[in-house]
Amino acid sequence: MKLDDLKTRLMLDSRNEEERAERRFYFIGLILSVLLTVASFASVMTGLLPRAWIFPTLVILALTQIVVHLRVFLHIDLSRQKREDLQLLLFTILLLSIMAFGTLWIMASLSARM
Amino acid sequence: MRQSEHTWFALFAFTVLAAAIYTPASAATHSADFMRPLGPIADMQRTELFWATVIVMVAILPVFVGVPWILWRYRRSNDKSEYAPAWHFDTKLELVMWGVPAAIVVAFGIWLTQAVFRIDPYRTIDAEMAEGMNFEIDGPPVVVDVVGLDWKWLFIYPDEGVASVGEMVIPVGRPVSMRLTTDTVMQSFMAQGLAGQIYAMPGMVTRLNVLAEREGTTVAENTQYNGTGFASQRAPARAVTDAEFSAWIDTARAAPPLDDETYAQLAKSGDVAAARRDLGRTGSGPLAFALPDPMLFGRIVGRYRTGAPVPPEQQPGSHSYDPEAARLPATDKGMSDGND
Amino acid sequence: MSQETNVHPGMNLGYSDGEHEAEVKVFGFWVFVMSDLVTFGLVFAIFGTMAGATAGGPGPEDVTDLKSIALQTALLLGSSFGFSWASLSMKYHNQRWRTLGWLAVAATSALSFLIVEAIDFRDWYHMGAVPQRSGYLSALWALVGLHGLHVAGGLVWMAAMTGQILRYGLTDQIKSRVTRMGLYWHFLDIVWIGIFSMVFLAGVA
Amino acid sequence: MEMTDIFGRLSWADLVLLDVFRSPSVDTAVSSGAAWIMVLGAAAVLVWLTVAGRWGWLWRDWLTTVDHKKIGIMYITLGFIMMARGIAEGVVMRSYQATAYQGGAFLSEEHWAELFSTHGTVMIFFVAMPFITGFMNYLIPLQIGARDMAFPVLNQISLGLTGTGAALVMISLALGGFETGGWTAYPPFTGADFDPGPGPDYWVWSIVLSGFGSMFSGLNFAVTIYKMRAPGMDYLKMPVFCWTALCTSILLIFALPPLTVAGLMQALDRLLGFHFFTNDLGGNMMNYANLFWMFGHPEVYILILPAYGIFSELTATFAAKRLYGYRSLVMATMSIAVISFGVWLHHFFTMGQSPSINAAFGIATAIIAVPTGVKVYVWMATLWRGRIRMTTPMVYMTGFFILFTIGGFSGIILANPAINWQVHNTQFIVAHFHNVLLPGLIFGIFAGIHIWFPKAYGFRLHERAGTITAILWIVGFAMTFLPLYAVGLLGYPRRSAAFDDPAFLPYMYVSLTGAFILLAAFCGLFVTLWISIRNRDSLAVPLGDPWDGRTLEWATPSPPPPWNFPVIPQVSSLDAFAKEKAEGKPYVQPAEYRDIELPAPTSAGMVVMVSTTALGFALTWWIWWLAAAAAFGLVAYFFVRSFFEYPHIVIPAIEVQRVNEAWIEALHLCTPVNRDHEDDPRNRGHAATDMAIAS
Ligand code: HEA
Ligand code: HEA
Ligand code: CUA
Ligand SMILES: [Cu+2]
Repeated sequence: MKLDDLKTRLMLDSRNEEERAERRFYFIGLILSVLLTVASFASVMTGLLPRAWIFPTLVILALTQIVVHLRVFLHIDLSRQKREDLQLLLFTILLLSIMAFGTLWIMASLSARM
Repeated sequence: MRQSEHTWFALFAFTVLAAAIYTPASAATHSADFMRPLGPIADMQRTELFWATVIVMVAILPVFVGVPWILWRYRRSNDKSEYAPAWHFDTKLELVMWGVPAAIVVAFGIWLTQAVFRIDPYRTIDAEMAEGMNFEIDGPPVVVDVVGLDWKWLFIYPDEGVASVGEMVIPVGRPVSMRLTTDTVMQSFMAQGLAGQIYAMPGMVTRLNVLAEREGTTVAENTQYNGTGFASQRAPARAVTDAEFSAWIDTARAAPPLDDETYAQLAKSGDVAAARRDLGRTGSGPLAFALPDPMLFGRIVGRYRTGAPVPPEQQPGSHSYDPEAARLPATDKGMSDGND
Repeated sequence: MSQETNVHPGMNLGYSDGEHEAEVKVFGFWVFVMSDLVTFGLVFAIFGTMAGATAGGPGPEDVTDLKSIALQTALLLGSSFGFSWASLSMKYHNQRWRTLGWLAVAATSALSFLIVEAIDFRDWYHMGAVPQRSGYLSALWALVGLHGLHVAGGLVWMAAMTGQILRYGLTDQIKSRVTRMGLYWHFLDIVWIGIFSMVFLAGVA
Repeated sequence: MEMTDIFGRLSWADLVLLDVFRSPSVDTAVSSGAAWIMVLGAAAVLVWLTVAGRWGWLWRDWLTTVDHKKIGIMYITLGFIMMARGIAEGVVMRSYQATAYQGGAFLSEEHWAELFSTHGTVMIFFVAMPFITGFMNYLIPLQIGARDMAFPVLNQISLGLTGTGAALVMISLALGGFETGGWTAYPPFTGADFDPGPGPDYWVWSIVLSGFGSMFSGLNFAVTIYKMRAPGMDYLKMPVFCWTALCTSILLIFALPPLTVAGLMQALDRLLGFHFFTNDLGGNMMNYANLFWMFGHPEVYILILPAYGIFSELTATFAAKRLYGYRSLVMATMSIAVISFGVWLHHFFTMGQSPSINAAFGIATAIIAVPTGVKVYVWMATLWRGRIRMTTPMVYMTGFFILFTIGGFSGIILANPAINWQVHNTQFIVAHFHNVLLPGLIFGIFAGIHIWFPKAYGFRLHERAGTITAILWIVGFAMTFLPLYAVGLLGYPRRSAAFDDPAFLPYMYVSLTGAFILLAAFCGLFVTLWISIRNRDSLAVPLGDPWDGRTLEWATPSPPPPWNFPVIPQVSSLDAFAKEKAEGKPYVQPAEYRDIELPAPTSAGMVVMVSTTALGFALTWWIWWLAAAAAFGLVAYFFVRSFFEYPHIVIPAIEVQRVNEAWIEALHLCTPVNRDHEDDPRNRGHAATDMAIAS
C-alpha cells in the first residue's frame, strides 16, 4: 500500500519536474521571440543601421525567429520520433523555395527586360 | 492463344497504315516557315530541331525496335525462348539505363544553352553575331514597333515615319529590331520564317531581332488566343530588296496619317477588312499610313502606366470600348518609369 | 507516457488510448498545414513581385503604422503563448477550467489582434489605400487579409473547442483536437513573423 | 424584392436551352442540343431512380458510404460521364477543323472557343483527375493491407468537392455558357474588362472548389500510405503502384496551392476589382501564367504517375515475371515528382525572360527524360525473358510503349527553347499533349480497368471485345493526333477556328477520320461492357485472382468484403501474394476472428457538395444571399457536427468468419487454372501460378 503511494507520488513529482522544465522552455522561447521582434523593429525604427543592411538583417532575424517558434512552440527537433515531421517540413521548404525564389527570379528578369 | 495471334496481325497492319498516312510534311505552301527559313535565326532553330531529333533517337529507337521484338520473341506460345521469372536486377544494365539517357541529356543541355544564348530574341543582330553564326549584314538596322490589336497587327516604322496594318515589310540583309506590345489582351507574335515567337503584352515591351537573308514571304501571326477573330490575325511578312523597301516606304508616306483619332478607330476589335471599312478606305489588302508621331508606340505602352485606372471603355479589346472616350497619354513618359 | 509518446509536432500531450489514431490525425493535419504554408508562401512571392506596383497610389510608407503593427505582433504572440499554457494545463493537470481559462486568454488576445488589424484596414480605406487602387495594394490586402481570415477561422474553431470541453471534458479525442488546433495557431504566428518583417518593416526600411 | 436581388444577374437570356428557338441555326442547335441532352439525361436518371424505387439504394449504398472501394468506383463513374461530354466535344472540334479551310465552318467562333475550353477543362479536371483518384482510392488500401483510408469521411468530402466542380461545368452548359480562354484561362482575356461574365466565373469556382477536393485526396492518400501499411510492409516492400500513388499525392498536396492562389486572385480581380492580373494600375498577367504553370506542370505528372504504376503492375503480371529494377523504378518515380516542381517555365519560354532562365528550365525539363527513360527500359526488361500473354491490357501497353515514346520525344523537343519558340502555341503542342495524355494516362486507365474490373465486380471483361476496342483506340489515336504534328510544324496555331493553307487539308481529313475511329472505340467500351455483363456467368471470377496477380488485393475475394481483410495481413516481402503462391501456401487463414469496426455512413460529403455547388453558382451569378447562406450553412454544419462522436458500425467476428470461410471453401472446391485457360470459363479466379513451375 505504502509503496504504491510512494510510487504515485514519485510519478507526480517527476511530472511536476517535467512540467517545470517545459514551462521554462516555453518562457525561453517567448523571451527570444520578444527580443528578436524588438530587434527587427529597432533595426528599422532607430535608424542605427545603414540602409543597405536593414533588409538582410530583417531576413535573418525573421528566419531565426521562425526557427525558434518551430523549436519551442511546434516541438520540432532532431530526435528520432520527429524525423518524419522534420523531413516533411524540410521537403515543403525545398519545394516552396523552388517555387517562391523561382517566381522572384523569373518576374525580376521579366520586369527588367520589359 | 488464338486470340493473341489476331492481335499481332492487327498491330502489324496498323503500323503499315500509320506509316503510309504519316508521310513527312511535304506541303505545297508558297510561303516560308519553320521548315523553309528566310534567315539565320530560323535557320539555326531548324538545325536545332534536326540535331535534337538525331541525338534523342539514340535513346528512343531502341524502344521502337526492342518492344515489338521482345513481345514477339517472349510471347507465351513460344516455349523455345528463355524464361527467367526471378531475374530482377543487373548492374550493367542499370548503368546503361541511367547512363545513356543521362549522357544524351547532357549533350542536349549543352546544345540548348548555346542556342538560347546565341539567338536570345533580345540580342541585337550585330557584326559579332553575324560572324559567330556565319551570315552577312548588309546595311543599317531597321526599327519596327509591333502593336498587337484585336485582330490585326500594326507595324510602326518610327525612323521611316510610316506604319502598316496587315503587312510587314522588311529589307533583306538588314537587322530588324522589333519592339512589341499590345493594346488589348496578351498576344504572341510569330513569324516562323524569321525567328519564331515572343509574347506581346499591354503596358509592356518585349523584343525580337531578326534578319532575312533572302527575299520571300512568311506569315506574321498571333498564336495566343484572343477572341473570335483570332484566326484572322495573320499578315504576310515580306522580305524585299532595299530598293523595294524604300519604294514601299515612299508610298506609305503618301498615305493618310495615323493620327490619334485614326488610331482610336483602328484599335477597335475587328480584322483588317473591318478596319478598312471603319476608316472609310476603299480597296482591299493591307493598309498603309504616314506616321505623324514617332512616339506613338511609347504612348500606346504608356496608356496602361499612367497610374490612372483604364476603364473598359478606354481599352480597345473590350466589348464596351468607345473610340471617342479613349485617348492615349500625351507623352510616352509612362514607359520609362515602369510599374510592371 | 510522456516523452516517448510525443511523436508529432504541436503540443505533447500524454495519450493513453487511440494512440495510433491520434498520431495519424495529427500527422494528417501537419500535412494540411504544410500545404497551407505553400499557399502563404506563394502569396508572399506574389506580394514580392508586386511590391513596386503602386501605380502612383499609396505605398508602404503610407500604409505602415509601426506602432499598430507592434501591438498586433504582441497580441498574436501573447495569444500563442496563452495557447501553450492551455495545453500545458491540459497535459499536466487535466483540469478543464484551467484549460478553458487559458484558452480564453488566447482567444481574447487573438480577437484584440483582429480588432487592431481591422482598425488598420479602416484607416487604409479612409486614405484611399483600397485594393482597387493598385497591384501593390491588392497584394497587400490579400496577404494580410488571408492571414486575418485564418485567425478568424481559428477563433471559430476555438469556440467549438470550448463548447466541447464544457460538454465532454478533456477526453482523448478533445486532446487530440486541441493538439491540432495548437499546430494551426502557432503556424499562424509564424506566418505573421513573415508579414511584419517582410511586408511592413521591409516596406518602410 | 427585385428579381435581381433574388437571382443576381441571372436572366432568361442566359438559358442556353432556348437559344435554338430564339435564333435557329446549326450553331445554336448544337449548343442548345447539348444542353437539352444533359438536362433530359439528368431527368431520365431521376425518373428511372423514382420509377425503379432506387433512391434508397442510391443514398444508402453509394452517396453516404465511406467505403474507399465504392468511393473509387464513384470517381471512375463520374470520369466516364464527363468523358462522354469531353469526347463528344473532341469529335465536334475535329469535324469543325476539318471544315475550317478559309473559315467556312459550321459553328460560330464563340462556340468553337467554348468547345476547346470546356473540353480541356473537363478532360483534365473531371475526367483524368477522377480516373486516377478513383484508382488510387480503390487500390491503395487493398494493396497496403488496410481496411480503409486514414480519413474516410474526408475522402467522401473530396468526392463531393470533385462533384461540385463537375456540376458547375455541367450547369454552364445550360445556363450562361463557359469561358472561352482555354483550360488555362489566361487573363486579361478572362478578366472582367474583357469578359465580364459568367463564363470565367464558372471556371474559377469549379476549379478552385474541386481543387480543394484534390488537395484533400492527396493528403488522405499520403497519410494512408505513410501510416496505415500492414505490419512488415516497409516502404521498399510496397507495390509500385503505391509508390506512384504516394508521389502523386505529394504532388497533389503541393501543386494545388498555386492553382488555388491563381484562381482566387482571379476571382478577387473579377468580383471585387482587385488588380492582380489586369492591364492597368500595376496588374501583372505574367504572374498568372507563372502561378498557373507552377500548378499545371506538376499536374500533368499527377496524371501520368498512377498510369506508370498501372503499367508497372501489368508488365510483371502479364509477363509472369518479377518486376525488373524495382528500386530504379522507385527512384525514377520520386525524382520525376521532385523535378516536376522545377520545370514550369517551359510553358512560357516565349515570355521574354533572360536566356539563363530559359536555359535553366530547359535543362531541368530535359532531365525528366532520364527517369522516364529508365521507366520505359525497366518495363522492357521486365518483359524480356518473360512469358508474355497478349491480353487486352498488354495491347494497351504495346500502344503505350510506342505512342507514348513518340509523345515524350516531342516533349523533349519542346524543352529546347530555341525550337519551342517556333512551335509553341501551335498544333504541335496539341499533338504533344494528346500524345502523352491518351496513350499514357488514358491507355493506362483502360488497361487498369480491364485488370481490376473483375476485382470490383466479380467477372472479367470480354477479351475479344476488349482487344478490338484497344486496337481501335490505338489506330484512332494515331490517325487523329499524329497529323497535328505536321501542321504544327507548318505554323497552324492551336485554338484556331480557321486556316487558309490548303496544304493542311489532307491532315485535317485524316485527323477527322481518326476521331471517328476514337468515337467507335468509345462505343467499343460500352459494347465490351454489354457483352461482358451478358456473359457474366461464364466470365465470373468470384475467387478473386483471375490473372495470377502478385499483390495483396488479389488475395481477397471478388468483390472484396467491405472490411477488405478478415485480419490485417502480415507482410514479409515485395509481391507478397506471389511469394505465397510460389511457396505453395497462399490464402493463409487467421487463427482467430475478431469484431471489425468500420466507419458508419455519413451525409457529410453530400452536404459539402450541395452547399459548395450553391456557393459556386451564387458567386458566379452574384446571388449574394445564396452565397452567404451556403457558406454559413457549411460552417455551421461542421461546427455542430464536431460536437458529436462519429459513429462506427461493428461487424461481428462470426460474420467475418462466415464470409471468409465460405470463400476458402469455394477455393478448395475449385481446381486452380493455369495461364492457358485464363480466358476461359474455367478461370474462376483461382490461379495456378506459373512462377511455381519456373522457380
Ligand atoms: C500526362 C501528361 C504529360 C506528360 C507525361 C508530359 C511529358 C512531358 N512534356 Fe508535356 N505537356 C502536357 C502534358 C504532358 N507532358 C500538356 C497537357 C501540355 C500543354 C498544356 C497547354 O499548353 O495546354 C504540355 C506541354 C509541354 C511543353 C510546353 C509546350 C509549349 O506550350 O510550348 C513542354 C516543353 O518543354 C513539354 C515537355 C514535356 C516533357 C519533356 C515531358 C517528359 O516527361 C517526357 C518524357 C518521356 C520521354 C522522353 C519518352 C520516354 C523516354 C525514353 C524512351 C528514353 C529517354 C529519352 C531521352 C534521353 C530523350 N510539355
Ligand atoms: C485527358 C485529356 C484529354 C483527352 C482524353 C482528350 C481527348 C480528345 N481531344 Fe483534347 N484536349 C485536351 C485534353 C484531352 N483531350 C486539352 C487539355 C486541350 C487543350 C484545351 C485548350 O486549348 O485549352 C485539348 C484540346 C483539344 C483540341 C483543340 C485543339 C486546338 O487548340 O486547336 C482538339 C481538337 O480537335 C481536341 C481533340 C480531342 C479528341 C478528338 C479527343 C478524342 O475524343 C479522343 C478521346 C476518345 C476516347 C477517350 C474514347 C476511347 C475510349 C475507349 C477506347 C474506351 C475503351 C475502354 C475499355 C473497354 C475499358 N482536344
Ligand atoms: Cu509581360 Cu512584362
Ligand atoms: Cu509541363
